[in-house]
Amino acid sequence: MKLYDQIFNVVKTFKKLFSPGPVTNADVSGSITSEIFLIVSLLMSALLLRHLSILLTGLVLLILAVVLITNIPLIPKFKIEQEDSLEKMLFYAIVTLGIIVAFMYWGGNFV
Amino acid sequence: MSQLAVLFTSVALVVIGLYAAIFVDNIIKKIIGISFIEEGANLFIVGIGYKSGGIVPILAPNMDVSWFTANASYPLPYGLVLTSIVIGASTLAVMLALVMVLYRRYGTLSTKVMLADTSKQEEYDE
Amino acid sequence: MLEIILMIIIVVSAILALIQKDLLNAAILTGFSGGALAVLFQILLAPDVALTQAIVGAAIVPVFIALTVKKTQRSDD
Amino acid sequence: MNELIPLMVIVPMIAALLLSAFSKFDKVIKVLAFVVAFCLPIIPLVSNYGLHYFGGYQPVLEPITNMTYHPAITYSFNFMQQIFIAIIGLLTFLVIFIYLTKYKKVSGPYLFLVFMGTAAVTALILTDDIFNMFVFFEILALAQVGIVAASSIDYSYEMALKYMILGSIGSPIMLLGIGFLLALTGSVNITDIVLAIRSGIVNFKSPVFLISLGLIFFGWLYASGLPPFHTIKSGIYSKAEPHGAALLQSFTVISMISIVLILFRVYSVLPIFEVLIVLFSVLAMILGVSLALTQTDFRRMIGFLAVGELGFIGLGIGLGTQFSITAGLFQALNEIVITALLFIGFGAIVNATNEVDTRKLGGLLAYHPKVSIMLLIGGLAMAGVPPLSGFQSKLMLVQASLSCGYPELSILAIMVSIATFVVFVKTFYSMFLRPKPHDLDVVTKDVPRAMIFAMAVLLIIVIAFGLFPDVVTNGISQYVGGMIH
Repeated sequence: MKLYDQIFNVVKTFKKLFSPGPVTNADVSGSITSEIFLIVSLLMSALLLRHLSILLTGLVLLILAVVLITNIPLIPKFKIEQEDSLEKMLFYAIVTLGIIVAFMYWGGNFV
Repeated sequence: MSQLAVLFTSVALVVIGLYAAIFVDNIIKKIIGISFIEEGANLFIVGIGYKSGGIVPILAPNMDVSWFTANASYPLPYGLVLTSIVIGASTLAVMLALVMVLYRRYGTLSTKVMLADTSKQEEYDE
Repeated sequence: MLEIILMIIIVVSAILALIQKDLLNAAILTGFSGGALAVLFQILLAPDVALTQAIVGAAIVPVFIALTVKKTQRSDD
Repeated sequence: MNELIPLMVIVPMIAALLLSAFSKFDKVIKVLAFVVAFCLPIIPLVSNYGLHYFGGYQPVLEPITNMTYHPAITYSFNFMQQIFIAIIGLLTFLVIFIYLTKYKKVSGPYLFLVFMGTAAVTALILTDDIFNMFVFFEILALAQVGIVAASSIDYSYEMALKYMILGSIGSPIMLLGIGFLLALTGSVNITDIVLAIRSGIVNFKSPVFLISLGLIFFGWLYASGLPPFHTIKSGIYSKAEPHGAALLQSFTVISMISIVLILFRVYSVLPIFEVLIVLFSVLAMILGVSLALTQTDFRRMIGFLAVGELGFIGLGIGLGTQFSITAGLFQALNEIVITALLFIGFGAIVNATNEVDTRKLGGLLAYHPKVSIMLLIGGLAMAGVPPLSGFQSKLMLVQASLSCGYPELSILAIMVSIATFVVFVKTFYSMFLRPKPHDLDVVTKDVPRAMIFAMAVLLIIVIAFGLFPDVVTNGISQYVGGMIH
């Protein structure tokens, strides 16, 4: 029962952020799906690390699982970072450019 | 030596442009900064074709062809840069035109106001 | 030696253009940077590129920016 | 008839210029646009496969190194190019048809942008020259910005300016990457570059080569709208007119696959290349679908779904085997058709209700049964339900990732398909099935005939590809086999 309450609270905070009004069935199922989908798919893609080292994969998976599950209303936090303002978009674009170039220069030959 | 200096200048222009893209708030200055990225890329490509102590790659009628090919700089990058300069200018013009239209609506040049988040989902009650 | 001076002019006027308070000055400094770049292209054995850059970088782009500044506002705040 | 190859680019371009020149004469441009748009899908179908050297400069054999060089800009036309150009031509025809029937007074500049975009993507997929690719990539970006800015939706100018600013960071970076590649190989012809790398003239372990990959890859991320550009890409879809959005997403898909195939040919010697592509594709799949789940504006929702689907294409190409690349290209073909169908269908709903918020809609099944059934089939095809075309390509992708030894990727792909299904069913329920809210007034006028016609044509393609995938996959597979070896 405790987990259900927690998920229900998640939905309530979620609703508060985007649209006030009563919680309906479609909303609950939609937000539960998105939370679970996000957690499971991130964990699943972390599994890809096993081709590098199995020990690292276990460690990353454990840490990622703990971090994701303790922060459970993930989508609202996620969405704030993915909004439409030019500043955020430019920031992420240039950070990605920096990461790609630095990674290619120093680590491109080790994969 | 000279080629290395060209490389440094173009990297400096690109870095200045990227800095302006993140940290400068005024939209016109941001566009000016972005045009520096384009200039840096152009300068770099011209620097590739440059041959130290070479000649301009135009074959005059009284030149020996083998001497010409040994001494002329590489002309292919120059052709590319010509196109790229014109593309950069037209992009800049379109951006400035959009800025003029948007200024009439917002009355400011600040990026934080003009290009803020527009995806806010409106309030809805049943 | 000349090319080193030109490179310094390009980079310094680019930086100065971004810290001006008056946007018209920024437009003029952009023209400086573009014009110096055109001369540098000539030194780098690319006369055709230099011609195009002299027209576009030293004349057209600053005029566009100045026109935009005239249609909007001059000070940066 | 090899002479038809350049015409595929030249005809829409000349049409674009004529249309903007004669934009005063309404009748003339209507007829001209219709005729040219009708010709676009036919030209690639009657043309022969082969190469075209612009200016007639044949490849020369260098006597010292005994290698062939291509001095001319080369266009290569093969089965893969044929099918994609035919599909994009068909889509352009449908979009122009919808546009011409929707408005009494047509605008020449808008038609100019549409034809220019079509010409640019056609050239992108035909070209074998990396700088030619860059030029058309820029023209495409300008055409896309124009199509977005020409729509009368709120905040379309803002979105267009944002797209343009991000683009003017992405494309010079790509130009720098091309510059690095040029410095290393001295050529812009891709066949020559590949030859130089394969024959060991260029050291592919050198940091310059790696950096050029990083820079061109960043430009590719911008062109294809993978993260970090997924928000802007879905944004411009939602700010364009529905038929414009249908065309914009096809431009995105084609520029994505044409650039990534070039990258694959040049950089597949580096193991890190495939890692990069798979990484960003997985990110796009997760982010696209999980953000689509939270949207209430259905145009934005399809935009995010389209970005998520792009991840499948990248996944297929990132796995790097003949089967997986075939699957990725087939998925690209299906995505163009299906997403266009969805955009046009939901555009019909916007037309009828002037409302884009799914929470305020409902009960539309009774008003527009044809549109809703066709939309349902399109959504099921996107989610991968047999026997529709999305099922075939996704099945191929899952098989490919299993046979490459990455079962986690196939599980992820299946999960993303399921989540896509959830998104679609949720939206479909709230728009069509649940009782109509009281304050919603549905305009009783019919959906335009042209939209129904366009949806029906696209639906026939979806079902045909689903039932007979071999027609396409055999030819693509042969092309990919020739490209890999």
